[in-house]
Amino acid sequence: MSTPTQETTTPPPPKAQNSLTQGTLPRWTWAAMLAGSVAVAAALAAALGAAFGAESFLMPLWVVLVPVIYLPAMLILQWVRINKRKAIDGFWKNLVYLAFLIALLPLVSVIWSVVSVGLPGLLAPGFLASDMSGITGRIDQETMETGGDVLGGIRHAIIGSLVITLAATVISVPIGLLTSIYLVEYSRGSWLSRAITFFVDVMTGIPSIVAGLFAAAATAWFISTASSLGLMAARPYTMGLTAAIALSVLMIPVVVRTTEEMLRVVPNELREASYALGVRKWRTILKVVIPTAISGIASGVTLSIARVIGETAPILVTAGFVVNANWNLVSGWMATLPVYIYRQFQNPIAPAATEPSEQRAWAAALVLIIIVMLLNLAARIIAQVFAPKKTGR
Amino acid sequence: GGANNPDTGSEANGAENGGEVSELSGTINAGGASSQETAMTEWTQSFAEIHPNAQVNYAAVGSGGGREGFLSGEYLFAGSDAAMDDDEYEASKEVCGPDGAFHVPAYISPIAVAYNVEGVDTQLNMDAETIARVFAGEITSWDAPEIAEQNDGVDLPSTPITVVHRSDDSGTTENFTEYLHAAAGDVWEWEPDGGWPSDITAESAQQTSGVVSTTSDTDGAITYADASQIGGLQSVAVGVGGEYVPYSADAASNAVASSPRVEGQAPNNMAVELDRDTEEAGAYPIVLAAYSIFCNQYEDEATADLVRAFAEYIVSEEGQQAASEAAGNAPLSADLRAEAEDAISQISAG
Amino acid sequence: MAHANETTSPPSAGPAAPSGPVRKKTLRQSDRRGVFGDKLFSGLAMAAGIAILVLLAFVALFLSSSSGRALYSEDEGLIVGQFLQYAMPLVGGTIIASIIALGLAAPVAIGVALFISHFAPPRASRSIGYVIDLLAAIPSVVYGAWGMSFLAPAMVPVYRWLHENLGWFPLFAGNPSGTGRTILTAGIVLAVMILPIITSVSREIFIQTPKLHEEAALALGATRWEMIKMAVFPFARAGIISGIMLGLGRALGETMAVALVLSGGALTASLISTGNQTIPAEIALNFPEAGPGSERQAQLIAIGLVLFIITLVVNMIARWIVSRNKEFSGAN
Amino acid sequence: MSKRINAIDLNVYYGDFLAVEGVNIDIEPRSVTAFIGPSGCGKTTFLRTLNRMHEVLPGARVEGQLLLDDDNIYDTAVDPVTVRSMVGMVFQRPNPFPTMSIRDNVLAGYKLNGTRLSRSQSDQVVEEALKGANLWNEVKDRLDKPGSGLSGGQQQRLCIARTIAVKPDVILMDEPCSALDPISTLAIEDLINELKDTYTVVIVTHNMQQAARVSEKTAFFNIAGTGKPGKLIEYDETTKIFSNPSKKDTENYVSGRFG
Amino acid sequence: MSKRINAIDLNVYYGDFLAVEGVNIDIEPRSVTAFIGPSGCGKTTFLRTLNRMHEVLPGARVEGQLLLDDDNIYDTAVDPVTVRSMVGMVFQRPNPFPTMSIRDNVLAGYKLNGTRLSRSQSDQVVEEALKGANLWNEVKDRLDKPGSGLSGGQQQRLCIARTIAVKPDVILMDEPCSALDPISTLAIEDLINELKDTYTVVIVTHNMQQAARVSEKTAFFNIAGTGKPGKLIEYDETTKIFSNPSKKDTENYVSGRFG
Ligand SMILES: Nc1ncnc2c1ncn2[C@@H]1O[C@H](COP(=O)(O)OP(=O)(O)OP(=O)(O)O)[C@@H](O)[C@H]1O
Ligand SMILES: Nc1ncnc2c1ncn2[C@@H]1O[C@H](COP(=O)(O)OP(=O)(O)OP(=O)(O)O)[C@@H](O)[C@H]1O
Ligand SMILES: [Mg+2]
Ligand SMILES: [Mg+2]
Ligand SMILES: O=P([O-])([O-])[O-]
Repeated sequence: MSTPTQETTTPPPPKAQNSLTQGTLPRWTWAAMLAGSVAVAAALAAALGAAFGAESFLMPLWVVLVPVIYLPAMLILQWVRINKRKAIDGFWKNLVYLAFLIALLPLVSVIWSVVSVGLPGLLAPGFLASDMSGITGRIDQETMETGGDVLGGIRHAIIGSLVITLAATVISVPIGLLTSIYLVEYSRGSWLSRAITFFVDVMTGIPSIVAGLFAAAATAWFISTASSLGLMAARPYTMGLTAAIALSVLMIPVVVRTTEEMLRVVPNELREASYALGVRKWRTILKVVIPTAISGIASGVTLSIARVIGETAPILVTAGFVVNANWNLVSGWMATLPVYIYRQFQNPIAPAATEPSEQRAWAAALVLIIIVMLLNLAARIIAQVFAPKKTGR
Repeated sequence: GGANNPDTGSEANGAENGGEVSELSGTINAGGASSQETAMTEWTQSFAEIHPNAQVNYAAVGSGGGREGFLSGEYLFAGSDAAMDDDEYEASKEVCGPDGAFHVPAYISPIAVAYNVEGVDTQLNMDAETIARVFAGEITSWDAPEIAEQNDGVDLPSTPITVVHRSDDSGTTENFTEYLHAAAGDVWEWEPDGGWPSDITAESAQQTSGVVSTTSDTDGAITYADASQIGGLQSVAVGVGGEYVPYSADAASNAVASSPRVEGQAPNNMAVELDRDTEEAGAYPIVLAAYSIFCNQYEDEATADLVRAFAEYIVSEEGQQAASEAAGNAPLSADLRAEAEDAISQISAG
Repeated sequence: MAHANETTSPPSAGPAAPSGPVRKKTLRQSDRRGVFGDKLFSGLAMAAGIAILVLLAFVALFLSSSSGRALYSEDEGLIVGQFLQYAMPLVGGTIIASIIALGLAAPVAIGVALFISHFAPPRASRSIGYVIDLLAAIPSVVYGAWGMSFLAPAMVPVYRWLHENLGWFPLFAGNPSGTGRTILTAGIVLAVMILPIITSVSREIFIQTPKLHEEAALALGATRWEMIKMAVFPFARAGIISGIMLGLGRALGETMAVALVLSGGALTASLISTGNQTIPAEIALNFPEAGPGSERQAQLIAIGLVLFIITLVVNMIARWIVSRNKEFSGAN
Repeated sequence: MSKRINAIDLNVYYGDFLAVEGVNIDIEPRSVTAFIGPSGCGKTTFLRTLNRMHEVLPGARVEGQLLLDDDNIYDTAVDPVTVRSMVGMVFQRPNPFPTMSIRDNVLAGYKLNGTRLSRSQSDQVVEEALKGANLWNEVKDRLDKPGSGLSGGQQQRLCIARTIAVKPDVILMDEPCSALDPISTLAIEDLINELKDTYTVVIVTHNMQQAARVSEKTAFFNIAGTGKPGKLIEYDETTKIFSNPSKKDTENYVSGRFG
Repeated sequence: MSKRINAIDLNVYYGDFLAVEGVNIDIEPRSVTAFIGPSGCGKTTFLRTLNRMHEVLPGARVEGQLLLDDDNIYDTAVDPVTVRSMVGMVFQRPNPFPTMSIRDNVLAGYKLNGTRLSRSQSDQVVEEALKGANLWNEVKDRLDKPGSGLSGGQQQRLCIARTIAVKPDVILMDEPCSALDPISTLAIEDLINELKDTYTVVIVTHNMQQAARVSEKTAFFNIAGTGKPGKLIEYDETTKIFSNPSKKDTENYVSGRFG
């Protein structure tokens, strides 16, 4: 180190290490420590359980105690044997891994419960290809008594879910995407952009039931106004489109906020490079900015679809509930998977024989998850095709 | 429609069956109370079997939602646990012509006071006051003297009582609290309402299936629920005029038949003022009468015919029987059925 | 959306070397269609923004026009006090549930996002991200059913234990719920629901952190964590907050899961006993039976309006935090 | 098809900060002009006003006139896009498009504008431009690889290729060779020499030898101190600037006796 | 506290692509070494292996030994963080932290080790480092402004200041002056001259004059063709390399008769 010790104001030299291999721990340290933590946690859990009467959840207590012991133990060990920075780095690394494991817990639990209960129903013959017309309580009771296959299916609900969600996506994604483009590329902090940002924020918190009530009221108002002006015949407002509008209210803010963030971090130098080639702004946006941000946008869009495809409350008041398929968005009622699931859970077809309904509900939930999974996969593949070819430099 | 549907009707209620069984065709959209959803499913499906070209949809949006949709013309009829008030009746004249709408108590079901106490396999007896005290949180243990003295010879555990009530506003709650208020007014001072009194701290769950499953999962729990849906739970025999009466379909149906009608609405209106503090032996006073609300007058002949046919079907012996088999409710008594048929026959086109 | 159907003048006819793509003889001879494309696109973008404002204006109009009777009745005049008495406990319950959900979800979600972007082996990280996104694919009804029939019973002994050993602490005071369906359980379910939202947004931003800045930090001798603090977090700050706000919006507005899981009741500080209710659940549970045009209906819509205002305030604070040092933007 | 550039009393601002003040300069068509001057004096800033790239930054604006031949490019009737398609630019920091292959990067000026090229035409454009930028040999076998996987100097040459591919009238280069090795530098200088037969070329450079080698005229910018605006101090024949400048500051700077 | 660097049979890969092959080089402590060579020959790549920055890229790996004094920095027991805090680096493209002020940028590395600095101490560090990088006068009045608002050259000098502020043992510079004007370049060269009294300095440059001016030894890298690995052709006293190289390629390159 060069700086000779000077008067007191001299900044301390900025480093402590002199040797490269100073204070490394053997590679197996973490494994040993983990094993130790598991053992100590077991003992502690037993002791605690005895002392505080927590016998009924020894296992969970044990599981919780393992990181509680492991993390600080590693921290202290590294702090003492290596140095503080390394210790803190390791501590956060462990925390990050722990966060991941914690996130897996509910995932595994939910997926397991859905798959294990839902799979038999999904495999029941004709479950995907048939609807619920003709399925009555008496049939379910008979099924229970004779032990035959559960009848009835979710074709109509799959169709309804897909059609309504697609319509909502077609409404929301262009509006959301264009709005975020306006916010990031055009507005330059104008009052309008501030107003939009402000209200999009508010939209994120609209309860879905309110969105449904609003969409019903708005469509009813629109139809009655239009029919009193003679523009169209009076007709019921309960239809797929009304549900799609309700879902759009929920979807738009998610699309706007996610894509806005993704567009904002596109480096300005890419925009400039494009402008300098004499490329118009809108082409720059479409061909340079959006492709650069596409993977983020795609995950934002899938997120928003996942957000609304599972909605129950607003659908019932806007699209009604039927037992057979309807492809028509603007006429007639539609059923969707979440409503189907909810009704099967809450009001089993046969109150005295609920198993068939429960089986159908869980199987439908499984199907819904699979649908969103596939959508997600598709979005990722699309994003992959356009995404920046990453090489670090 | 598909591979495993038992009937041919399903989605293809189109031409191929036309004329063969019935000339009725069209779609009725309706909505309302969830209490009668099971019965409605039965009715709409069976009706579609008889009339392949006709379809009835029922959305269980709740009684209030049903009446709102009905009054706005969105629903051709509504299902409702509570009768329309006079304002709503007035409003119904806008969509239903000068006579407005009328109620038919097509779905009658006893409300059971159901419980789950480990070690008690027999039916417990409770009078109205005891029930009220339990639900008000004043009696907190199953071996309380008030319960013990009405149940000689039953070995009651000291399990604490967990009251489970509906978390959503519901007709069941309204009927139950009406009963408590009428039959045990000095204990139960709260006004009858669809929502549970907020100052009683108790467990709650959504919908009948929710309270039933919560009660089933909780030792010492007690709840009130549509009797047809209590599954394996035990139910209380309710004290009426010194005797203890278990719930039964006949008792429930009779309670409705003997109750006075609501005055001041359409002439063929069948809304009832249930008599909760009856002392009549053998009557079971905790009854839910869920109405179907129809217009006296529909816009055109086809609609009127279709609605009339459906209404006739649901009150018919066959329809009531079908619902009862599926939903476990109490079929209408013969008198009530006759009255209902008469009321329904007045549906006309304007 | 105006898409790129429109092409500027094709290269000069001959098969020989193409000339410049938008060859102009003079400056003023501007390419009309191009200018029109720009105008159209910016117009569309602005129109989309305005459409949102109009939509929101309608929602606000709908809410305020239908909630009038909650604040004013013909017999009693202004009944704001009465309404507030009704609304405040619900506001409290909503905020408690959201705080629990955010408190649990945000750190875990950011951790998971970091895990995916900076810790997991690069090959695995895509699929891990995909797996976590699956959490978002689960419909709220299923979360509700899961929370009600699986999580809640599992929490019962925990609550009892907490009460017995930490009962002196207000959060664990009160009678432990016999069903486990308390505000804490609801908060946990909400946390699971918003986790993928926060994760997904943060992850995408983390991935965008310029390599240049990450390398700058590493080259200074930063450990991975220090690099994250120095280059990743500052760059992603606005994005993280945005993700958290989206998650919070979901937590504030979630209806069905809470309605199914929570055994609601009066406002209480205790997390382990029955009680508390959130605004969306209150609306969903009571709206179906509320008579058309009744005061009850108005009251329910009015608390929807209150939720609006809560969301607004929270987001304004978040925006303020983000905008405090805007000139230090990551895009440069 | 080159153009004359004529700046009249040009002031350039970043928001309220006057970065460059009172520039009057007359740049001949078919010539190479070098901008030199100390760091931060506003060379980049002024260069960016020549194709209206300056106004892309929020708050940035320009006062005064800038004539391209006889039209003021800052006239309200003028579309900046037209200006930029006539005045191409190579940036100080190489910025290839990360979403595009090397080939597409070269063709960006066409593709982004929606111009359809036949396969043979585009092959020709790519080859010509890459050869012009002295990059062809290095990348001809991996034209479909992403442009961001190249070395720094390769990226810079890719950006040059991208700019010359669209054949603008004026080419602005902001330190195009700062990341290049001598061979590529020579190649670029040769290219500039070729270009000036048809185009007007303006180049910012910190390399005096380079300025002396390639340019006919040189403009020296200077700045009096931090926060002060940069100014055009002297503009003259390159030989004059380097051998016998009329201003003291210029002499100090080119002889390295400055600061 | 400078260190000796000794590479033994070093191969550097990007995934399966061998970018630099079989480098053997011995760099004296307290000296300045220049790396020269055509673009794409692997100078940056090799430089990045000297402080294990190379492995930051996915798929990138190194074979062979690299001794710092006597420790192999690629030993499994060695923590790359320790290596990097001993071997500082200035990148080819300036990369100040955009979210930090100028002041914080300079202090970024310093703060890492957790030493708490008093206000006056940190002022001193900032001033010293900025003066060393010849940037102090230009920015002293706006130390709290973001680092990204500086001109290209200013940004580069800021990065140099950031690196020297932490006083590493070895300083690697990847074309540190390519974006700088002659004055700043001179200042940096002076700085390098000062630094070599205490540190080991390695610098990549395309500027032969610069290499000749500042370095004691010069390493010439070359590449046989695209897709081939870069190799260290000749490593010797700078004067020897520029006056009388032993390899033909070297002579061609330094005399500009290459390619
Ligand atoms: N985006 C910006 N916002 C505000 N000021 C800026 C911006 N870009 C540059 N400046 C300032 O404008 C002045 C001129 O900068 P400019 O980049 O034109 O310098 P330069 O002559 O190109 O320097 P160099 O040779 O280092 O590239 C400098 O003081 C710089 O700090
Ligand atoms: N991230 C990367 N992935 C794959 N190949 C790379 C990557 N970075 C560089 N290369 C390749 O490695 C080789 C050496 O590149 P490097 O950047 O070391 O060259 P250089 O000598 O520094 O050139 P320059 O003087 O232009 O900066 C080149 O062929 C380059 O294309
Ligand atoms: Mg510059
Ligand atoms: Mg390099
Ligand atoms: O019939 P309810 O569901 O409202 O009780």
